[in-house]
Amino acid sequence: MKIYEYQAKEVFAENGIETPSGQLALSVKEAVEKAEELDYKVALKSQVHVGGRGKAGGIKFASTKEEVEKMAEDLFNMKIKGEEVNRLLIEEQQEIKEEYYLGLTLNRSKKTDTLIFSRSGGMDIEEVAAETPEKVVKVDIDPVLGLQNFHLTPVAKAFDFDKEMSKKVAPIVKKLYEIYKNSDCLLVEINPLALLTDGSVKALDGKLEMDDNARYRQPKLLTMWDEEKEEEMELIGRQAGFVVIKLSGNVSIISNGAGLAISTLDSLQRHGINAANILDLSGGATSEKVQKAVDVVLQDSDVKSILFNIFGGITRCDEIAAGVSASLKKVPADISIVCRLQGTNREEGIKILKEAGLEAASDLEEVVEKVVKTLKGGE
Amino acid sequence: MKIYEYQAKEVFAENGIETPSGQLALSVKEAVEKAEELDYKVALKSQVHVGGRGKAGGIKFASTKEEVEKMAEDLFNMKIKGEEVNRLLIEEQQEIKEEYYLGLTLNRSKKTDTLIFSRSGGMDIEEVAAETPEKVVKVDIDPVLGLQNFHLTPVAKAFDFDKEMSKKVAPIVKKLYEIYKNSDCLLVEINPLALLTDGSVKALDGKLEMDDNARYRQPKLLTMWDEEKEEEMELIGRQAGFVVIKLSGNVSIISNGAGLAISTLDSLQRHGINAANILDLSGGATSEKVQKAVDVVLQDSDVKSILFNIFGGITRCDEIAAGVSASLKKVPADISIVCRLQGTNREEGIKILKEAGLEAASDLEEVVEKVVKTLKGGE
Amino acid sequence: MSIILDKDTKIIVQGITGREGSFHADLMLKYGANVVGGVTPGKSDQKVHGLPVFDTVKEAAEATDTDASILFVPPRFSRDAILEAVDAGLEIVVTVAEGIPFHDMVYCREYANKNGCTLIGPNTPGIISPGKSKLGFMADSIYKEGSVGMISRSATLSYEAVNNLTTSGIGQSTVVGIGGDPVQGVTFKDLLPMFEEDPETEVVVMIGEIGGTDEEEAALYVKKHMKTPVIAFIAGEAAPEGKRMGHAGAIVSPGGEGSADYKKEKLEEAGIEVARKLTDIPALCKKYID
Amino acid sequence: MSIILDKDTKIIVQGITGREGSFHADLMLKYGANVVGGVTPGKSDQKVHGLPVFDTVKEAAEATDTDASILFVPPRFSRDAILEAVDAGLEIVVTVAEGIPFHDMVYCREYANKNGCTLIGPNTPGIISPGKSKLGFMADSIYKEGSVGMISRSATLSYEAVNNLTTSGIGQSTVVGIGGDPVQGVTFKDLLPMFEEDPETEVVVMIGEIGGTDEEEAALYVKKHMKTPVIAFIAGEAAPEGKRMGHAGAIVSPGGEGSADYKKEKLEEAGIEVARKLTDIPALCKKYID
Repeated sequence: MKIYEYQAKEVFAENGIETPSGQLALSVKEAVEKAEELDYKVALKSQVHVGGRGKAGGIKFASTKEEVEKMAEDLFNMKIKGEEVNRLLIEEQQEIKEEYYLGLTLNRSKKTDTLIFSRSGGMDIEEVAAETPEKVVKVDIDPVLGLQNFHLTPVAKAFDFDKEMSKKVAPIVKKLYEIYKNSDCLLVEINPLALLTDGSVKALDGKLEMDDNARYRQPKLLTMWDEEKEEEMELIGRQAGFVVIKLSGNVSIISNGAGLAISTLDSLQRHGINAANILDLSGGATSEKVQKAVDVVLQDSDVKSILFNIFGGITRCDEIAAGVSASLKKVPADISIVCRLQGTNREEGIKILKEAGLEAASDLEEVVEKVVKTLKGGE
Repeated sequence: MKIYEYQAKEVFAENGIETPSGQLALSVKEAVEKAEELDYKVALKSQVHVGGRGKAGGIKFASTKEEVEKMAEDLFNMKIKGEEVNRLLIEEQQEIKEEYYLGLTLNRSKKTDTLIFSRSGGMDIEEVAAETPEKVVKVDIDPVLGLQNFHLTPVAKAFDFDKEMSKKVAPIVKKLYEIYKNSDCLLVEINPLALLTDGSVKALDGKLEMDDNARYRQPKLLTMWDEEKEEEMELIGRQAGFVVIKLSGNVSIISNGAGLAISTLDSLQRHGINAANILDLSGGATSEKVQKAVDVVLQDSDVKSILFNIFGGITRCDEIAAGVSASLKKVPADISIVCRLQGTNREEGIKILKEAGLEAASDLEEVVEKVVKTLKGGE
Repeated sequence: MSIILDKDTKIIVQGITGREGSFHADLMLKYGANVVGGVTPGKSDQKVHGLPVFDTVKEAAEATDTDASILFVPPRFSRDAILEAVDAGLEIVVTVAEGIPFHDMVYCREYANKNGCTLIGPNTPGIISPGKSKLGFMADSIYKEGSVGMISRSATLSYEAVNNLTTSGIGQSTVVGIGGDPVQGVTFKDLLPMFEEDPETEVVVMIGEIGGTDEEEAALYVKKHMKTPVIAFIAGEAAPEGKRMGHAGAIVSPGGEGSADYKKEKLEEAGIEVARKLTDIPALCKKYID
Repeated sequence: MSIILDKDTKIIVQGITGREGSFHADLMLKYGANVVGGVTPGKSDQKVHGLPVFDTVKEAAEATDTDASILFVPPRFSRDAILEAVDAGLEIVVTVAEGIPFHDMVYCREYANKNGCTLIGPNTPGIISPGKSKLGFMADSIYKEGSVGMISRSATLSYEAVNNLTTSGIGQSTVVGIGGDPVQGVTFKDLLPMFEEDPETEVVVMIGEIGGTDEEEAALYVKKHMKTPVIAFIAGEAAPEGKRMGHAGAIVSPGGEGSADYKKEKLEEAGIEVARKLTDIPALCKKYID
C-alpha cells in the first residue's frame, strides 16, 4: 500500500528527518487559510498516488493570496493520470542549492536491503538508473548486520561530501533505515533530499510503500491508508477475505492458488479472451467460502462467465462443488459457470456438480475451451 | 568497574524495571528524614561493593523512628569485609511472595551472551549453581541474533510460570538485556527479582558490572563510578595512563606486556618473593613514559626493589634504558633497580645502562635471581 | 537418491498441537516420513499421534537428533519460530505460512544462510521425495518415485505439472516448492547444484512465474554449470504490468522487468527448453529419461 | 606449508594512512608480505609506500582480490572496521587494537564466525609464518622458519618463547597471537586442527594464562583429535584470585576457576606436557622434531 506525500512527511518528521513546514488543505478556502500563515509564498502540491505529478502540472508556486486561490481551484479541478485531486499540501517554498535522491528497498536479486543514492535528485530514479547508471550508487546492507557507519562511506564519496555535509546526511540515512525497518516498508524514498541555501538538509518529497503483510503491527500507518484509492473490486474482495485482482475482460477466474489462476489467465489469452478478475480461494476452502467468493465476483458488472479452476491438495473438490451448487440460484441466467475439478475428492465433486446440472472438466485446456465456446456462442 | 545497588536501581528504573521506592542517605540525620517519608517502615541497606552484605548484617529493617536512628548509626559505624559504610539506601519494605534470580553475562566457554535464571532468588548464584545445579537454567543467546521471544520459553518453563506471570517477567528480561547491551555491562543481575503479595514484580537488589573499555561512550555511568573505592596505587597508575595491579609483596615489576609481567611474578614467587605491584608499559614506551612509570611505583611505600623486564618488539630497549637512567636520581638509595633487556635495540640499551652504572640481564631467570640476591642480601 | 530429504531425515513439526500441525504430522507419518516429535511451548505434557511434544526446538533437537523442521505456525509468529529452529542448528526448515511480513523474511533468509541452514518457503507446500519422505502438505497421492527433479514457485502449478508427469508414467526424484513470495529461503539457483549432483535426477523442471530475477539467475547458473538437462515453464504471460498477481512476488515492473517474455528469452538463451503449456512438460522430459 | 598465512596471501592494511598503519605496512612489505593496498575512508587520492589507498574495504577487495586485512584502527572504531572487512568477504582479519569494548567483540566474533572469516585478536601482535609472510607488528628478526606451531594469548610471552626456540636453533611454522581479551576471534581449539593438518608443523606450543576456559577446551580437543604433539605453558600461577592481571581476560575467579594449577591439571590429563618455565620449551620441542 502507498501513502500520500504529506503522510510520508509526517512519518519523516516523527522520526527526526526535517521537512518543510506545511499543512493539508481539502478545499480552496482551506488552502488560502493555510497559505496565509506562510505569507502566501507557498508551493501547492496535489496529493495523488500516481507518479509524474510534477510534469502533469500538479505542483504550483504562488506568492499572493489571489494566486493561491486561483491555483488551488485549478488543482482541485484536475485529474492526474485519471486520479482526482482531493487534497493539497500547502508548503513553505524552499531555496534549493542541491538536490539528491536517497532510497532504501530490496535488492531483488541478492534479496538483501539496498541503499540507493543519486546526485540527480527530484528525478525518477529508474530513469536516472537507466540513462546515467554512473549517477546511481547502490550499497547492499546485510539485513542481519543492519546499517553500519561503513555503509555510509560510499554515499559521502559519491556525493563529494565534505565532513560537514557527511555529518548532516549520515543521521538522515540512519533514520530513513529505521523507518524502512520499523515501519515495515517495502520502499522508502526521499526525492529530492535537498541542501538548502541556509545550509540545512530537508526532505522535500517522499514516498513510503508499506508491506500489506505487516498491517497488523502498524496500526498507525494503517490509518493513513486511503481505501477510496483502492480498486473497488479488490476492496470488496479484501473485505470478504480474498485476494482479488481486477482486470479488463469478462471472465472471472476462481482458483485455489495464485499460480493456477495466472496460468488460466494465460490460457484464456491465447484464445483471445481476457479475464474480468481473478479470485484466489487459497488452500482448504469450504463450501461457505466458495459461496462468498461467488457473491464477490458477481458484484463485478464486467463478469459474463465464472471459471472455476481447482486442483485440490488441501482443498477438497466436493467442498468446492457444494459451494458452486449452492450458489447457482444467485447467478443470473446470462452468466455462465464452467468448472474444472482435479485432485482431492474429485469424483465426489463431479457427482455433486452433476446433480446440480453442471459438468466438470478434468484439465485446464478443456475448461478454457468450454469458456471460449460459451462466450463466443453467446455473442 | 562496579556501581552501587542504588545506582543500579536508578539504571533499572530509567529502563522501566520497577524497583521499591527508596532514597540515599549519607548520614544518620538524612536516614531519619528519608525514612519519615516512608512512615519509618523501611529497610536500611548499606551500600558497599563487596558481596555477602546481608550475612554480615549490612541490611536492617526498622519500623519506628528510634529504630531507624539506632540502626543507621550502627551501619555507618560498620565495616563490611574491610569496606567502610558511607551510604545507606533507605527503602520501603516489601511483602515478598517469591524470589528469583535473573542475570545476563558472558558464557566464557562459548563466548556468547547467556541468560541465567534461578528459582533460588536472593542467594549467591555461584553457590546455587555449585550446590543445586538443577535450580539454575542458562540460555545462550547468539549475540548477532539478540534476545528473541523463543529464548524466554525456558524461563517460563523453569519457573512454572502461568501466562500471566510470563507476561510480567518477559518485558523485564527484555529490558535487562537492553541494559546489558546498551550500557556496556559485563554482568547485570537482579537478585532477587521478587513477586510481591500485591502481584507486582520488582527488582529488590541489583548489580551492574561495567566494561572499562566502553567508558568513553557511557558518560552517564561514568559519573556513578566511585573512585574512592579503587585501590589507591591502581588509581594513581590509571591517572598516569598505566594499568597498575597492586599486590602484597615488595618488588615492583615494570614490564612491556601483561604476559611477561605475570610470568615474572610467577618466577619471583618460586623464589619466595612477592610483588608490591605490576605496571604494564604496553608497547612502544618512550623514555618519558618510563620515567613517569617510575614516579608512579615510587608512590607505593611497599616497594623495596624495581624490576624492569623488557622484551622489545615495538618497544625499544634504548628508550627504556634512557628512561631508567634519567629516573635514577629520584630513586631512594634503599630501593634497588634491576633490569632485563631483550629484543629491539638491546645492545644500545645495555650501553646506556652501563653508563648509568647499571647492568642488564638478558633473560628472565637471571634478573629474578638478581632481585632475590639483592633483597635477601638486604635483610 | 533425492535431494535434501530422504527416508532417514528426522523431522519435527513446530506447532504440532495446532489443527493443521497435527493433521499434517499424521499425513506425513502415514506417507512414511520419519517424524520424531513436535514443538509447542508449554505443551510438553502432551503427545500427538504418539509423538513427544517439546517446549523448545533445542530440547527437541537434543532429544531426537532432529535434522529438519516444518512450521505450521501463523505468519506473525513465524519469524521467532524460524529463528528458533535455525539457532538450534537444524539443517532444513520449511515454513508453509502465507503472509509473513517482508522484513521478517529478509532477516530470516540471511540468518539461515549464515548458519548453513536450508530454509524452504514461506508460502510453499513444502518438499517431497516421492516414495521416501514428505515434509509438507501436498496431496501425496499424485506423486510417483522417479527421476524428474522439480522446483516450483507455485504450489498449484507444481501439482498440475506433477500430475501430468505421473499420469504419463514419469516419476519424480524430489519436488521442492520454493514459494511465491519476493523473498524466500532457497531459490532455483540454490537447488540446481543439488539436483546436478544427484545421480538419480535425470532432468530438472523449473516452474517459474513473472516477477523478480530468480529465473534469470537460474538461467545463468544452468548455462555455466549444469550438465543435467533443464526444462522450464513460466506462468503469467497475460499478466498486466504493475499488478501483483496473487503471489506477493508475482509482479511485472512498469517497464516490463520481470515479464514472462523476458524470462523465457533468458532461459532459452541458456539452452533451456521452455514449455508453452504445462501439458507439454511430460513429452519434453521423456527425451532425457532412460 | 604454514597455517592461515603464506607468501601468496594478499593483504590490505585498514588505517594505512595513520602513523602505525603506515609504519607497519612498510615493515610487513620489507618482510616480504604480499601487501597489496590499504583503506582509509576519504583518502583514496593518496598512495602509501607505493600502495593504493581505497575508501572502502569492498573497493579494495574488488580491485586487489584481497584475502586478508590487518586493522591499525583505534578501539572505538574497530567494531565498524572489523564488520566492514568481514562483510566484504575477507577470509582473514587481524585486529591489533587494545581496549575494544566487550560487547563489540562479542558481536564481531560471532559475525565473523557466521561469515566463515578467521578473525584474529584483538590485543594481539598478529600472525607470522616465518620466512613467508607477516600480518602483524611483531619484531620479525627473532623468528626463524621451521616446524614449531605456536599459539599464544600473550604477545610478550610469545616473543620470549620464540626467542628461546630460535636461539636453540628451532624454527617456527606459524606463530599466532590470539590476544589476551576475554572475547577474541579464533582461540586455541580453532587453530589446533589447522596445525594438525599442516604437514610442516611437527609440534604445537600453546602459551596460555590464567582466566577463562580456552586452555581446558583445547585440552579436550587435543585428547580427542590431535596426533601432532602439543606442549603448553601457563602464566599466572602466582596471581591472586579476583584480580585482572593486565589482560582483560586474565583473572582467576573467586573460588579458583581459571587458575594456573587447574589449567595445568587439565592439560596434563589430556597428555600435554606443561613447561614449568619458558626456557624449558626448546628442550621439550626437540623431542618431537626430526
